[in-house]
Amino acid sequence: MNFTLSEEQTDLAGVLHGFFAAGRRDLASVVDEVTDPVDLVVVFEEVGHHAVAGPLIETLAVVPALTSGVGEGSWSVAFPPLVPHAVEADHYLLVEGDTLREASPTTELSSVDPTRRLFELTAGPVIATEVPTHAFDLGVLMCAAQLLGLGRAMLEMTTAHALARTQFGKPIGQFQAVKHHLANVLIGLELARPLVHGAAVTMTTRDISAAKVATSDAAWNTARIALQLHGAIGYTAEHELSRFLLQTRALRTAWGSPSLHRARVLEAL
Amino acid sequence: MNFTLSEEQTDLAGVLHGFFAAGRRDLASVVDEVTDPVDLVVVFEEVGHHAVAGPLIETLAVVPALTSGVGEGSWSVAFPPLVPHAVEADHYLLVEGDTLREASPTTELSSVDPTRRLFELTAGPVIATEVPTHAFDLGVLMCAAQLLGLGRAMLEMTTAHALARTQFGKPIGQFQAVKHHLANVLIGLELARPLVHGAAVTMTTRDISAAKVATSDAAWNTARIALQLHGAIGYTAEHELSRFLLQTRALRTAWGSPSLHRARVLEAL
Amino acid sequence: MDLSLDAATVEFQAEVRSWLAAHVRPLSSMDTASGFEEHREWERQLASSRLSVVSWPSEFGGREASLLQWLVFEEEYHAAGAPGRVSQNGIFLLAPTLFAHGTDEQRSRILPAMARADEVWAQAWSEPEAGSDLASLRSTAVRCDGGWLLRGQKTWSSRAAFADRAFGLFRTGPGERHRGLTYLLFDLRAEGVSVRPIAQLDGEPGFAEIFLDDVFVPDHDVVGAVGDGWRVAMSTAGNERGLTLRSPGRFLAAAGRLVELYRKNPDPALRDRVVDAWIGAQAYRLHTFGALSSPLSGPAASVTKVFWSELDVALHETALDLLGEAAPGWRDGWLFSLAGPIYAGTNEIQRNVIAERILGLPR
Amino acid sequence: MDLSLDAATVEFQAEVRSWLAAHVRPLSSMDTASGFEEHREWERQLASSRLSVVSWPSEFGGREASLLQWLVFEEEYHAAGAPGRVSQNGIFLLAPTLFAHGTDEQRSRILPAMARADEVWAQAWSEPEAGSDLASLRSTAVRCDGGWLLRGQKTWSSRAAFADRAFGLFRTGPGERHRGLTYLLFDLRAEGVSVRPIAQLDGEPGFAEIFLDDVFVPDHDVVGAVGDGWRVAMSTAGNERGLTLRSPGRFLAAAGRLVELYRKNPDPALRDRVVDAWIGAQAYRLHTFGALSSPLSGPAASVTKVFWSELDVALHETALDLLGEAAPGWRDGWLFSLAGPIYAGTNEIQRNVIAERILGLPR
Repeated sequence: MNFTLSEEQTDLAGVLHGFFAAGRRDLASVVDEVTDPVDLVVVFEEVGHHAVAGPLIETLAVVPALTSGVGEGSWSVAFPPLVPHAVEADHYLLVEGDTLREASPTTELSSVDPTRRLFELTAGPVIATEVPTHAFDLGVLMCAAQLLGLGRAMLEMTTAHALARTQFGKPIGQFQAVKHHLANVLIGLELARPLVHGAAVTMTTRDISAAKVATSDAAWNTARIALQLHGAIGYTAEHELSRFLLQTRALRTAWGSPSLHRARVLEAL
Repeated sequence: MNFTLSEEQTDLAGVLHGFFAAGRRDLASVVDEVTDPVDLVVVFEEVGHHAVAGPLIETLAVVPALTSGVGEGSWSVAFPPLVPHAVEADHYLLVEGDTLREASPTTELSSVDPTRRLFELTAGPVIATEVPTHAFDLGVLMCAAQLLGLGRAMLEMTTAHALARTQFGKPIGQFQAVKHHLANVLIGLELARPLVHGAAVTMTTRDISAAKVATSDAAWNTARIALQLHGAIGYTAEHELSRFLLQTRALRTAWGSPSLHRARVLEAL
Repeated sequence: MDLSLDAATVEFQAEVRSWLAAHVRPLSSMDTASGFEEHREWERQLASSRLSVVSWPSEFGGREASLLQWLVFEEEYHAAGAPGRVSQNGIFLLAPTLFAHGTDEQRSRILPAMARADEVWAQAWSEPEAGSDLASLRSTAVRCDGGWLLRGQKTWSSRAAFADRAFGLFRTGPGERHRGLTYLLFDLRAEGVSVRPIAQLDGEPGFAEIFLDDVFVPDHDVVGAVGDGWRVAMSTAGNERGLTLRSPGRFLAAAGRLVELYRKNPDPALRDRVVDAWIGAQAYRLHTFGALSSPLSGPAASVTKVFWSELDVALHETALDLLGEAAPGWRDGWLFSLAGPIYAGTNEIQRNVIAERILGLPR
Repeated sequence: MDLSLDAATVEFQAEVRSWLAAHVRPLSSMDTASGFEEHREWERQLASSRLSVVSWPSEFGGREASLLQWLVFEEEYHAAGAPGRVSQNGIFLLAPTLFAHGTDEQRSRILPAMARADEVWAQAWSEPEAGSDLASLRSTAVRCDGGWLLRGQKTWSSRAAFADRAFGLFRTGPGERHRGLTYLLFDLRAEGVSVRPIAQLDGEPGFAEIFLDDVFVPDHDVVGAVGDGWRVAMSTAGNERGLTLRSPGRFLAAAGRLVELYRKNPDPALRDRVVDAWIGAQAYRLHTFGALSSPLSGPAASVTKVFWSELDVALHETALDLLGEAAPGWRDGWLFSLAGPIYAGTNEIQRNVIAERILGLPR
């Protein structure tokens, strides 16, 4: 029993934080070889922490688990009916039951997050007829990790705002209502994190779905409170909160809605 | 359109308030002739306001609607499966489908509220084979009215407590967390009341069930906040809050749980 | 107690319903230049049938409808899926102030043009350092020959990107916080005005910043007495928080759509949230009927403001949870709902008001 | 990251499990005189197999179990449906204080008797005018020959109706609020002590008031330095809020029972609340495993206190909503859960602590 990140994992998080903070986005160059689920969780928590856009879950975690030797560029994959559509990418795959196929995008769908364009897919040639079952779960878990990072970032920016913004002659962070909102946000995120790490260790469907449920609720609750405490400025596309908020709302129901994952947890109990 | 209580109805509420406040409980002597649903709602809101115990809903509203010429004493009635058991009374009735029967109590069940003893019934002789359908709905509506009154009373006593009780050198009502808790309680109760009054006017299943759902949630939320703000003293049987809290918890699921009534609302939409 | 409609109201309801059935059509977003003009055109169509401001006196373009009839109009309007009202800020925020505090000259000059959408009004309350705390406003109006010169910056001004005129509070004299403020009207195309649109979450400029550099306002565009602006603005602020800003019809229509959506995408775990949205809309409707006979106080308007804004968010969140990432037909309403708990006084401020002014808890 | 149990822990787990399987039996409520004695007897049985205080040093009756083994013990204990611990206040509140601040003499005199339940301890923190605000205590201890004389009133003292001894803070010197307090132990049967039981919501006397009228306490029953009581009490207050008061095993067992209950009374509208109870218990369990390698700070204990207390209420509320008014087997746990957000520092106080001491918001 040693339920903490290793020094290497903590270092990896630090490196990625600096990398993203410097504006770099060519993630594949840094984490090409990462396959251990706990390491991947560390990576995707930082992806969320900086609201990095693009089909990274698919390209870096799911597609490498589905099939070896995929080509360059970004990849997206749909698992209907659980994940009915794909996000914009260079290449598309489709998993139907045990069959993995190439696919191409057709209709674009209205997306909650405009930076996450959604497409329906049409099936192409078969690539494989045995699909590793953990590929989908890996996508769910990375989505949970990303939500955790998004939540953490929004808590950080809202705490900073509450210290800086004054109203009625004092920082809004001095109002008890603001304190209690942010305390609740912290509690939600703090207790969601061990579920994500635990699921990366066990990789059971039960634990992965539980992590997705908890992070979806904790991160979205964080987004709502962040918006409320930022006030009108948070409602503008110019404020960075908007990117975090819209991405959180999209990922909350991506890779299966909270309701779907609660059903999976109950089934596994 | 005139969606306010009449002067007579407001007066009735005032008379009952004084009556209960004076410790009197022989309600039948005052409201024997009341059959109009709006008048009955006024009566039962005051019954709740003083946490008056006993099978009053059954004796004063439901049984008179079920059958004429019932005898003296208190009455209780079960409508399985919606209301599977009866509360303690002098006489018992049982409605199965369209059949109304006499009944007798058998096993006592463990009750959430010890002042509301619950019994399983065994069927006796048939009294009638056509049961007025609104009798059950009348019971639900009176239960909603009673919950509203319970909620109002708990808000009043908690507001008084928040003004009187000091901690850290000021009345606890000055803390923003306390203010926001009580504001939320007030909003919930304030918006539940028109549903109760509206349902008394229309007497539709949809509106009655909606009123029961809203009052169950508003009153129970009030009880929770009342207990939280009273602190340990509210947790004692010696404080009057305990009577209100336990009765509210019992009535929340009496006459059909919130879930059952939400199902009825959806069906009627 | 009586929930029935009188004969005149039933007749009015029928007229509105058939007019809307004949005229409602989808318009582009009012936060684009062309969509704004489409919405102005729609307002003119309403006005030509005397349906743009039904509760106003006839002389200003109304038909003296009762409050009940106005509620009925709103229920029909939203049930028909009719367009958002680009004139909303003027009709619901400025007009009540003019009725209460304006001069006859102001009313006859301003209201008919507002009713026909010849002039569309923007609100200019907020400033960068004053969000919930309106009393800390800094923009000034300095006396000049025949009027006033405005200087300063307003922000979160809704509709200002394309509107014609705006109303706001300016500091005209000494005095701390609430004192020395004056309620003024100004032209958004006047010399010295720069408008910088602000993109909202949906990417469209629903808000703007307004920079004012010695903008002239003639004396006849002062509303109420000089220095009395706080009282003038606050006396109708309940309108923004309460009844007139968000009519129950809007939520009833949205709750009805949510029930339909649920029937197409049934997920029993979300059933309660769907039903609660309908119950909430119905509660707000009946509560409003109750307010017809005993009008709401200012603090009571805080109760409804918190209620409808939270109802609106919960309702739209439920739709998104039913639909997932691809939520056609719900995204705009959802984004709009998220602003509800923030604007017109944040819900935190409203809860303070409820606790202090209704429950009597100490400040 | 590694969630597996070492061989010694697996062996310990097996021993605990089979012992419990052989010994667990239902007892009467510990809030009745006879039930209290039944619980004392149960504690003695545990102690005779060195299972009453597994993490303590052997010399005091423990077996020096690791924190992980203690967690495993608790999971097994609750999974087996074993009785509530009548010695809880002593073991979880007083003992950590004695380990940190007591003398060798105090430890060897008090701890073995506590482990065997020969002495059952009650806490005496609260006073009528000091609920969350412990620093405003008024009861005094006045110096006398060979010790101190206690005077004043304590309340909400859990277990005091039937316990043997109690611990609390008393004012021994001048000084505002936190200053001049001393941590003292006293005998509940000493001359000058009157105990008045207070009936809880369930009607049983889980609490009592303690009236103290010149009650003698010898010098050897002062814990830590005279006047240093606040620091002594607070240094282990995290124990009450955090890990040691409510072990995850308790919630895992209750969540498991809730899932079973749901399977027997399935109501899909309540499914999410059932699943969330299980997820919450599992989150708390894993969070606690994380704390094994990096112990929780005091403020971090506030995070878990709010979390478990709200989880416990939500879990029991869900059971009651599934069952309705007749809720055999759930009522006691539900009533107990309602106290969670209040005692050991209300959740309102905890949220202040979290905001100020973890997030750094201004006081």
